[in-house]
Amino acid sequence: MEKKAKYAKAAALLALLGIAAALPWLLGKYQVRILTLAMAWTIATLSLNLILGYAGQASLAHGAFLGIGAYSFGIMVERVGLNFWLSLPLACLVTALLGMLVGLPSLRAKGPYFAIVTLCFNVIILKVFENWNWLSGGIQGQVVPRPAFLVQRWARYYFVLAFLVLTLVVMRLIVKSMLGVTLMSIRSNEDLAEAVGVNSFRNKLLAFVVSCFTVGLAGVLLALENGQLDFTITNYLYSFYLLIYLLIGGVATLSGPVVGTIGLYLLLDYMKNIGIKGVEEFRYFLFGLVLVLVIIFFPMGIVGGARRIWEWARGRLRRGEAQEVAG
Amino acid sequence: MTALLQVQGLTRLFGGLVAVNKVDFEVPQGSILGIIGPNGAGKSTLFNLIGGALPPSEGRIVFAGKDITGWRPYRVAREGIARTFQTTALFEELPVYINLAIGRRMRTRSGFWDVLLRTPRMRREREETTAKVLEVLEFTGLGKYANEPAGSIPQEAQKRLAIAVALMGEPRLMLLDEPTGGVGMGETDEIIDLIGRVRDRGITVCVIEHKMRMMMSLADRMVVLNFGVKIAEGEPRQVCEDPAVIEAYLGECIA
Amino acid sequence: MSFFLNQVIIGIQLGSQYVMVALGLTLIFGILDISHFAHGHLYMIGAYLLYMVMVLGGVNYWLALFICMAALALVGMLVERAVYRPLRGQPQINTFIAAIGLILMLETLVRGIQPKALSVPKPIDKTLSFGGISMEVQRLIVIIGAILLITALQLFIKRTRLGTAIEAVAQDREGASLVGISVNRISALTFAVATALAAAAAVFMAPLAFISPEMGGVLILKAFVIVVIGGLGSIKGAIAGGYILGLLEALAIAYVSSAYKDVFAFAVLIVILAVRPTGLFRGRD
Amino acid sequence: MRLKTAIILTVALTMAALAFAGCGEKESGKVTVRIGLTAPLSGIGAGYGQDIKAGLDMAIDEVNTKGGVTIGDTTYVFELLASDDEMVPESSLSNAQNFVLEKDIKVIWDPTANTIQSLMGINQTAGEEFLIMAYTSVPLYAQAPNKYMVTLPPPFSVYVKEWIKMAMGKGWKKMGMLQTTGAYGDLWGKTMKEAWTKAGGTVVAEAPASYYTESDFTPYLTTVLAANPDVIFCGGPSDPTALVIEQARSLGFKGGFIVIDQAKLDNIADKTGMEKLEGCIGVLPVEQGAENWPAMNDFAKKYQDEYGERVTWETAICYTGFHILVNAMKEAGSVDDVAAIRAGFAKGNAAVTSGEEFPVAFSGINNDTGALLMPGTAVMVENGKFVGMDMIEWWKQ
Repeated sequence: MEKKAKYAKAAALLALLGIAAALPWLLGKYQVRILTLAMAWTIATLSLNLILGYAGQASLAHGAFLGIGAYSFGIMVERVGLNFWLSLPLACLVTALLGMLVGLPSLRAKGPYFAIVTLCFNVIILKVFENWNWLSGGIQGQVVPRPAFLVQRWARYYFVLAFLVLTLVVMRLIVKSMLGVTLMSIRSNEDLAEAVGVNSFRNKLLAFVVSCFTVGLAGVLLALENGQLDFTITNYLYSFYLLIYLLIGGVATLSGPVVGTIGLYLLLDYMKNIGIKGVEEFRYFLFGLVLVLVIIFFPMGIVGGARRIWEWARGRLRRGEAQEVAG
Repeated sequence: MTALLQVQGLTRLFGGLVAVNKVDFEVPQGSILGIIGPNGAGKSTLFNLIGGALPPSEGRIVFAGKDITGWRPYRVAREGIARTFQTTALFEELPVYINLAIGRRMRTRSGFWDVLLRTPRMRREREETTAKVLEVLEFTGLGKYANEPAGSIPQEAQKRLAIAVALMGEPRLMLLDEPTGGVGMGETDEIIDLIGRVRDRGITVCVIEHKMRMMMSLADRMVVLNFGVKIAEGEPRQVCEDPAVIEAYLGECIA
Repeated sequence: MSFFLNQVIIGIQLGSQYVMVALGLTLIFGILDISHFAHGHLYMIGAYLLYMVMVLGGVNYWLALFICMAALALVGMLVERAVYRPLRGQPQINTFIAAIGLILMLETLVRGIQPKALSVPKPIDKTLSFGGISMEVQRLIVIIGAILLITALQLFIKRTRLGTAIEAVAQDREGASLVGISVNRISALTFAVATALAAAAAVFMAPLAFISPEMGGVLILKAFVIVVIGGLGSIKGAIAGGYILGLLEALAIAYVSSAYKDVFAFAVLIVILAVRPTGLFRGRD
Repeated sequence: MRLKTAIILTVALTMAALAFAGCGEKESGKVTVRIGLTAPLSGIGAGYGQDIKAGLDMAIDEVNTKGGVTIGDTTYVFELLASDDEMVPESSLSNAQNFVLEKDIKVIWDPTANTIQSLMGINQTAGEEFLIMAYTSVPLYAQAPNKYMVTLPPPFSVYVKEWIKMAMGKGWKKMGMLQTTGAYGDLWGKTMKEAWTKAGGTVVAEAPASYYTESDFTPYLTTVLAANPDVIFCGGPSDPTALVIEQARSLGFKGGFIVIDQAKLDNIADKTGMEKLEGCIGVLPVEQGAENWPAMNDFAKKYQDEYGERVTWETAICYTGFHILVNAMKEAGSVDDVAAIRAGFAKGNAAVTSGEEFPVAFSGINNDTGALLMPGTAVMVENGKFVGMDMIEWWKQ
């Protein structure tokens, strides 16, 4: 039974991947672009999931790190003239390094205190990018040249899809390992974790740095898809959006960030372009309403809620079978 | 017998309040020490000081000949001191077996890169951890709960689980803060039995309790605290007859 | 010297506004553990209420103050009942998401009804000058109003039965329910008090600036930071934090750089939190 | 069996109805051409975006009620698709992509300086070309190396010289700067500072403020006023600019203001009253334009009737600009050949409008840069009146 379920899951995942691979040939160019962006955002949500979902530390600086990753890539490729394949990992490393510098003092604060320290950091980064025109490129922003093999829209789609799959695999490796369990122990009860020998600060810092590396990657991919950058990429509102995607999708799961990000991103885009005046004008009202309702009725997000419904249905089914046998 | 743990002149102030006042005692290797005292006597604070959760204001803590005063909790734990908390602390939403695995984490060395590259070291440690989990589940009789979230098993089993988690790191000294607190009278036997068997494994134990009767049979020696001051120390029987203790406990233990 | 003094007074006035908003936030956080990020948007609603009552309704400013406080208190209780009460017992971060949902709804709604910025006249349109310092009377109203409200809040908490009940819950939630205080009532009451404070802040501030749907967003960010810097749930902390931020901003504009004043102010706040990781006045964990 | 038939019939009918509904493309033989607008339609810049949209709506309405435009042997009518970008370049990029890839749009209006750049990055992509109708006064766009872009209002550098002449004429030498922050404000600040010091003036204090997030400018003003300036350079959106002027007067400032072109003096006067604007230098209020261009009167009245507000330059310029676009399409003989339309602006008198017929008189286009030639006029408030200078025909200088 267990093995069968495992095979079924693997088959379902493969089918999903197949569909994802086929999509560029079924959809219009615009949809391909939106999906590419949504997948890049998903990588960002996955990065937040590591530090918030598993390690339990609510970072509100991921908007800033997203922008830092994107800008460092853009600057390396366009202004410094570095090679694409060198700039990609370097940009992520720069983000991770900055994450370490921010994490070192801030991870000593806990809960809401950590959230606010990171939020303050994000505000600072936004203001610096807004006012320092040399850095942000001012009114003209920062151009991000694409390598020849990413000129086609579908090529960028597959490029981002590949990184999304890679991120999911790495996250799964981490989460299912002793490392992931250690992070969860810190989320669950930091005092106890320390008492059983877990160096909580070191583990939190590791999770934060890995998370920053990943969100930097998301920034690079967003920059590549858009081809240009401006200071708004460092907005703290993006930190809030990532939080929304994560909690609505389902925190501390791997499918939650995917479902939440792609679902909400497409929902917002759909409401904007549906062409019905009221819907377009009041799309943020509807979006807000969705947030409130989902969080009230599905505290564990869409994936958590779906799981609960599935378990409930299975429980009923089994009970039904048992009754039949008994009868 | 040499002393595994020596506490010398340990003091902790909270604002102007003295929670623990110049307490000295020793715990000999392989023994069970009972620490008793009325509510607010400073017992839990004492454990927090030894375990590193609080830095002491004054005094020294020497463990196996090493001065561990002011160490962070995880270093104290790695040195071989395990502890449980008064209000049962577990990783509640995680299954019992994962709780145990976390208790083992400090004895494993695989890190981020081992996880990404799936090194042989990680596989070996994973197997070792699994074996240890099975062994401790057996030892504490928690096998039937292995897959359930720790927060949802019965109170008494949670108490045993807390001890089991502490056991996973193969400590030399175990600090148990009210291991039977909040458990019905009829259910304490199993826990007391478990503590005895823990000692039989060669682990030195310090127990905080205020159920004095239970301590009489379990402890080799007892320390009595009142208002942060040590008022008596010695064999259980002898301590119980101490007039200062009788006064502090309002004659509770004579019965 | 008089320039410095001038900046300090303006800083205190900026701080007064922050304190009034942060106080409500810290009450709600301390007592109910809710990250009520929509508080700033209720403040914005308060300003629009003032416009309706005073400009459209033709009511006297001072009377409008009380009408707005009462009306917004009702709105606050409604928000508590409809959004936060169903979330009780859920992780704090969930209340944060709900608050963001609420923010989006309120802002879009107001903008849909009235997209343009509005302004209300000053009740006393005069400027006082003394010793090289000149300031509008309305700014004095903000400073004095804040002091009066802080005092009133202290009296309410220390001297009335309901107030003591609120403090009891803030200190020990389970204990309070044992003594027989209804958590639902306390919850509604806290929101009423906090939101009335926000309404007062809005009424005091509105004549100095203009009213727009975005006015709450900037403010709440600062108010939240203040609450955390002060120590979550700490009234003293919110007061100190509010005035500190106001002064920091006013002085940063004058002596550091006006474009980078937020960078400076927020950097100082980070340093404060790095030194005291649980706020100036130790709040709840 | 009967049920099945009924179902099939219903489905068929519904689909037919839907198909017809979707066929709005060709009503009575006319082909609809869609024009895109990406602008802030919600949020802080909403008022601005709505003004732009109003101008386009009015022009399109006018063209369509006249029966459309005949080019070759086809008659075209127009439809405006407006999408909100909240002034975020990433959103405007997405809007443009949606217009071009989904809606087959060839002409997109964009009225914010920081979002235009993102459109310039994609509008020359082979097979996905589109024409940018850029409503921006940032001078670098008026010289932008983009094949498919047309800019509408005069570049702001036009005003600088005149304004300085006016201010220096008053004997003002010391300037305090309190313009909006961000890239646009910085550009303005830099241009102004350079020209001012070059003309012999000094900048005594600089305290730029974010006009989009600040609601109280007093701490900035006290900082600037501490240096005793003769004139304050300020401006951003109109509402906060009005507040800056009002608060400066409350603090006892008696000198003048130089207000950047984004802020509208008439809107500011509505808030503060003319008295406080004494000595204020800026761009000619739109209705004063009627002195030179009589059609402005009718247009302003029509706008007032329809929208219940005073008309703005944005509305008038975009209204006229749309007619120029239609002329260019006529000259090009195409509504979808982007290169031809762009070339059409320079053909015949496509980009020349008369003040008798249109609220704004354009004198053509600079075919190299794509800048439409509209004169700018600087004014100053003196004795409670807008005292205008001559129109500046900057392309002749």
